[in-house]
Amino acid sequence: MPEITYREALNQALAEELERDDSVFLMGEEVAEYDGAYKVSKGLLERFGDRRVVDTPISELGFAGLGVGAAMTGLRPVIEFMTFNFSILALDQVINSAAKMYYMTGGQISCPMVFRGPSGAALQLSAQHSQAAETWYVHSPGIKLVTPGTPADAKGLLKASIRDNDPVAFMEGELLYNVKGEVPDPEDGDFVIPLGKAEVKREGSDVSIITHGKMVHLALQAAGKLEKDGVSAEVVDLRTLRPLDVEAILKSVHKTNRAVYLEEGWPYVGIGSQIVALIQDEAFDYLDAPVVRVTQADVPMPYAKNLEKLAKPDVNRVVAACDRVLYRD
Amino acid sequence: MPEITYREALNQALAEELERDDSVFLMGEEVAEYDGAYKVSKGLLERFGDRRVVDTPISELGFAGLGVGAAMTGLRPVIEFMTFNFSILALDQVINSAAKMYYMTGGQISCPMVFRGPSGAALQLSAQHSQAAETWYVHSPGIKLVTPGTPADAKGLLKASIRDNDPVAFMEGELLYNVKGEVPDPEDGDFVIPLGKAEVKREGSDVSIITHGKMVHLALQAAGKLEKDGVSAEVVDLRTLRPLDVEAILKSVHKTNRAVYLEEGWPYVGIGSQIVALIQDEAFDYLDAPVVRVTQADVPMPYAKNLEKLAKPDVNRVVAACDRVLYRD
Amino acid sequence: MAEAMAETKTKAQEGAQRNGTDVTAERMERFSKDELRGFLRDMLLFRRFEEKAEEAYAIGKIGGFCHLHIGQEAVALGLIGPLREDDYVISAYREHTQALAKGLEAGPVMAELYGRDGGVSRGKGGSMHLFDAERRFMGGHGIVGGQTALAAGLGWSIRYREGDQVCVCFLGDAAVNQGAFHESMNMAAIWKLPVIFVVENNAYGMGTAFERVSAVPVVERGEGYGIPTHAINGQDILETWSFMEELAEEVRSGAGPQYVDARTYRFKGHSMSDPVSGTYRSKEEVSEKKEREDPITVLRDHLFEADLLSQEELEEMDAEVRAVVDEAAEFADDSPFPADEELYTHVYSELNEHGRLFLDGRDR
Amino acid sequence: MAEAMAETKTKAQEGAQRNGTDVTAERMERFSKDELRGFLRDMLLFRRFEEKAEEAYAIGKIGGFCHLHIGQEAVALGLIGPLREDDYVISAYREHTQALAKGLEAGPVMAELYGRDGGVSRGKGGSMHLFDAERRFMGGHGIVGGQTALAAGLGWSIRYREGDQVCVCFLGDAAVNQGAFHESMNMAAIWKLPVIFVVENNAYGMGTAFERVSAVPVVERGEGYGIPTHAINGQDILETWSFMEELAEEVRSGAGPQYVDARTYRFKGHSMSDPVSGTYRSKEEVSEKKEREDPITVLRDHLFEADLLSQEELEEMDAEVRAVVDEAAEFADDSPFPADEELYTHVYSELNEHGRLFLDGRDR
Ligand SMILES: Cc1ncc(C[n+]2csc(CCOP(=O)(O)OP(=O)(O)O)c2C)c(N)n1
Ligand SMILES: Cc1ncc(C[n+]2csc(CCOP(=O)(O)OP(=O)(O)O)c2C)c(N)n1
Ligand SMILES: [Mg+2]
Ligand SMILES: [Mg+2]
Repeated sequence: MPEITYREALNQALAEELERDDSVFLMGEEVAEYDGAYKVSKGLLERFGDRRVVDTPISELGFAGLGVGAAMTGLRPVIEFMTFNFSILALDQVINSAAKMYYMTGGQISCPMVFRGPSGAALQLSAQHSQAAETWYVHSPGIKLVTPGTPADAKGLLKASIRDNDPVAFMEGELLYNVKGEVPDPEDGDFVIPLGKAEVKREGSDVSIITHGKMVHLALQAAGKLEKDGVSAEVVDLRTLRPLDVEAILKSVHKTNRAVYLEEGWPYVGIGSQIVALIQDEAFDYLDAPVVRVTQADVPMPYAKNLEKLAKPDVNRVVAACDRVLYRD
Repeated sequence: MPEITYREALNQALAEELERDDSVFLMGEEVAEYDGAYKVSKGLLERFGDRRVVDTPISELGFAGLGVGAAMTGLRPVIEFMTFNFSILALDQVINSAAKMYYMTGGQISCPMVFRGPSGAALQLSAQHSQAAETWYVHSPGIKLVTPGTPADAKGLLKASIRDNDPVAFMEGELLYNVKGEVPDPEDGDFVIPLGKAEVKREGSDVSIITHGKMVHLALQAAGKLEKDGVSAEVVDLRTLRPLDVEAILKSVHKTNRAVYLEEGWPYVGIGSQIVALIQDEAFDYLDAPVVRVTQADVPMPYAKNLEKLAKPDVNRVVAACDRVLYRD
Repeated sequence: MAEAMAETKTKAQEGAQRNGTDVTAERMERFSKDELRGFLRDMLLFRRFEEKAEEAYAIGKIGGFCHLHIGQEAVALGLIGPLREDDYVISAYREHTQALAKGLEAGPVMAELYGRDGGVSRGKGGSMHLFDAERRFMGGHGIVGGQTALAAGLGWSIRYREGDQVCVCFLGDAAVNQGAFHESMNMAAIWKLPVIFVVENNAYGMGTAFERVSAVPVVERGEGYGIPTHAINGQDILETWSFMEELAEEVRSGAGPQYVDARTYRFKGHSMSDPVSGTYRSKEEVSEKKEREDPITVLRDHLFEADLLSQEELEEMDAEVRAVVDEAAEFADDSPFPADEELYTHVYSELNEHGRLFLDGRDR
Repeated sequence: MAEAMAETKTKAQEGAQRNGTDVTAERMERFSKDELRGFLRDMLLFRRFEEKAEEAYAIGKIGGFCHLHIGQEAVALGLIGPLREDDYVISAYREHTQALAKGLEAGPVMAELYGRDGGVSRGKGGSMHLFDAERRFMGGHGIVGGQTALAAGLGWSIRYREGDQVCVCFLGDAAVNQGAFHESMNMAAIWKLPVIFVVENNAYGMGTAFERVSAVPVVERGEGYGIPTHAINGQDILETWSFMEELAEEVRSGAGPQYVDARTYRFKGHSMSDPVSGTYRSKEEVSEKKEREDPITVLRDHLFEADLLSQEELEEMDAEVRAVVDEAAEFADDSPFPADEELYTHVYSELNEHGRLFLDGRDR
């Protein structure tokens, strides 16, 4: 299989879906003439023209709402947020219009659309540009949430998201765009990964590191480190947070009896708190230790390099968390 | 002690703080000439004039931001959202400006201000007007969150919130405004309840119903019902969700060994998930059963009376949850 | 003409009010007797419908927020009536009569207010969320100003598919102070979207007079985008209907977005809990408006004067629409509440094969 | 004059460009030789500061986003220089030179870019979040348009306390498309807040030319609120400074909010990762602008022509500011990184007595 970057994988997915279905269009700041702030949409304007690939004003609330309106008529907008940090301005349209539409209309009008872009921190972007947006989205029924960590997942899941008949928030990572990985050759047919299926990114038997999005790579590093120490860690990548592959979580916990949840965002009502609650609910008797969470420090993201490093989850903290559930600390 | 309504209690708190400190002002839609959409600010315009009690355009993002700007200079704005549903439009200013300001400025500029208004569902207001906003706010460090359930708490905590030097989100309930309760007579001195202290609203020994905001009343009803059945339920009202009175939670769980979290909002990464995670972390060995959560059904709020009733937590569901942790079901 | 529209026309001033009778006569000639009587009949229907809703609210058959449109009927009928069935209409929460004007039947609309399964939105939306996808009535939205962005999307979709439909988007005067309005106007302008933004300018947003929250009149708030602006008298169906007949055609032929200040007045309180007059407007103001600017009596008097209607015919007409409304109420009453299972339907239109969508134990 | 301001003055057109030399001469007379040389010196300082930042970025001393202001110096200096120390200035993320213009010292500003404890925001804010409460430089904000609402609040506070300060709020041309701008303009208008909204119109928002995202020019986007609008040539310090001298006084005396289209140009890429020219603007365009509209050479040439400066003096001046900048970089370099404990400081300014504020186990 060819090795391509996460960025290229997204680009392939967009190109293939734009090609396949005329009702799909891509809209957002700098997506067309500039090829995307992070070059994800490179070449798409040239190939599909400005009807399908559209630059917007810096009006997140407006163009998110425009996307919802277009979706109400059966079009399939892909709305790019330059980053999900800015989507906070558009949350009303995402939650109150897109997520609730199908329900409020009694099933008459669905919103088949994708909101996508990078979420979470990159490097030294400071407090207003480093926020993991997952919790804002996943809390509300009516929307689905996809958080791919690898190029293959990015491609297969973006294609599935665009084809899904409900609004999907699709969160990428600025620090993922250059990550390389194997992705099936487009020549070998349509590569789509269904929503709702976690993937065990590494098998293990002593402890489950459950995670999503870009943290998958950190989890794998930690698992590597633990292995040297004789600990076999399993890495479960949820891939989609709604639908949530509860079976996969339980299966792994049944096997290892110990779990760590690793996420990029803040702890207070973070994704991890929900996963802890879920494991507690459905695998209480299988747990040999309380689930431990590794998250961003409960502070706004600082700019200073050293403080930022301290604020973010790192390998040592993941290893320490595993040690803790293994009572090795 | 005089019995007054929750509405009157808030009104007293506002009046006393406006009286006490010239830097306090109240701003929001309909707060002045109309006496407040829910009459919470009744008489305040007349008493304090239009410098201190100010009607705004329907510009939530704008006037929330204006409040932050004013707070940056040391004023103490009380910004009323007609309901917290509409605050979704203002979240950027609440989170990115107010909550992060003190940190981004390296401690130079704090934002001593309150965002207040009703949160959660009333009756048949349908999907866009019935959302519990707690999770959006509490997730972000830098902001405090207060959710009083009774008139006394409303008064004492609002006064503390206005005096606090950080931004405080203060969530009331439309269905609480007419609730009556004892509140110390203003003649008897300044009545302030410090943030961060939960209150046991009813003592019990078999199971802890932990909750916040308007759900306190439901919890008390459920406790009453359980009593008839020979079950002694303790009702712990958190009152403030940040700071969070962890001690009070643990104390109750240590005593009862069984807990239910009751909240108005949605389940997925709801407040309850965090409380479950916390209890798991810090009282794992004290638990005789997994904590059970009672929440809104995981759907947008329906309009139809019967469906809305089904969607909301009710006494029977709270009792059933208690039965479950008591293995009585 | 598209060009000329770039200037604001304060038709209400230059037209009917200065040399009233001439203009009215001229305008009446555009319509047949049947059409004119049809206008009256429809506005009467809207009025009686709302009165019935008010009654039903009083006895608890309707709950939640309920915003009546009484007094503003000529805006709904005149600006929707001339549209084609495949044109889009979208609005805020004060939209009952707009829904009726777009062809939704009174029965299912009333059933929606009652929260019944036979409602246009299956009882899940209620008064603020009336929808009819087939008739292209796109809601019913509760966040002030939010629908303006959706309207831009409907306009976008028309352009995308190279259609010649238009989208008429209603908003309240107070909604122009929302960021969404601003962003939507600008997007409509740069992409020349076929959207007609109609401000139903009833002079108040709840208890706040517009002039307290804007330094300039509604019509001027449309300036600064490169969009033609218009001001019309929204209380005269002859004006509103003729205006939209022309404007919709222009927009169909590519004139781009338009901004309309439709001056009107709300005869009832903001919602059911708000008194008709009191803190923010006087009894006198309301009764004067009712006396002089009731769109129904205005048209009735035109018809009486032109001998196109007798008192008796009017009474017949009223009896007929009252019967329609009674039937609608009966339909609503007879319609069952949604079944309990409906709580979990219509959350997602696609239930994915894998994973859990509901996190409350529903699909455990 | 407040009255007259209600019309848009395209000073750039009616002024300097038509009968350039006269106007320039007239304008120069307003200033002493020292003042004029001071302008040049300050703009040179800004330029050298930004060049140093660029260098420091290249070697990894500065990280994250870093938006240089090179080319726009006359806007910062001219529109901030005439202000009083107790006036407020607030801006977006392209604010280094604005901070310097408001009197912040080069060392602590550079240290902030370096993320050091000696930075103006203690290293926690970085390039996009420079603050100095004492000097009333109120940031440094990263969400496009967000600062306009904060500016309304600063203006509100001035009025509330019956002060005669003004608040100058800088925003980019692309920021006028944000809802926050719209809502803030309206609030400023209805409450007559002493806020001067200055659009630093450098013709692009990242890679998007303004005319692609607005149907009308920047100056017209200020219409429709009842706020006086102005357009000025932002490349000529004589114009920007004189303009603000007058305008600030008017606002102090109650003229209310103002809207300024300051026409300028960005000589560097949007941020460090964006090439100076390429997809959205040509090399030629940039070099022509640099040649003709560099605010520093424009002023230098005025001074040369008027014999107020020699080449030698200019070189001395440049050496002096370079020394200041080098010193600033040294200061930054010498400043320590924030101590680890600082991670948890400044989250809350009040640590309540009860309960837990941090939920990551910090205060367990
Ligand atoms: C964003 C938002 N803020 C506040 C409200 C509460 N609210 C509902 S209607 C209304 C007044 C709107 O007035 P206007 O736009 O003039 O429409 P009208 O009711 O007069 O038809 C307000 C403040 C809301 N629904 N949405
Ligand atoms: C709400 C929001 N959307 C998008 C961005 C990303 N972004 C940062 S700067 C910028 C361009 C702004 O251009 P302009 O306002 O003209 O200011 P300039 O950079 O030209 O000074 C964009 C899109 C952001 N910071 N905030
Ligand atoms: Mg109105
Ligand atoms: Mg710009």
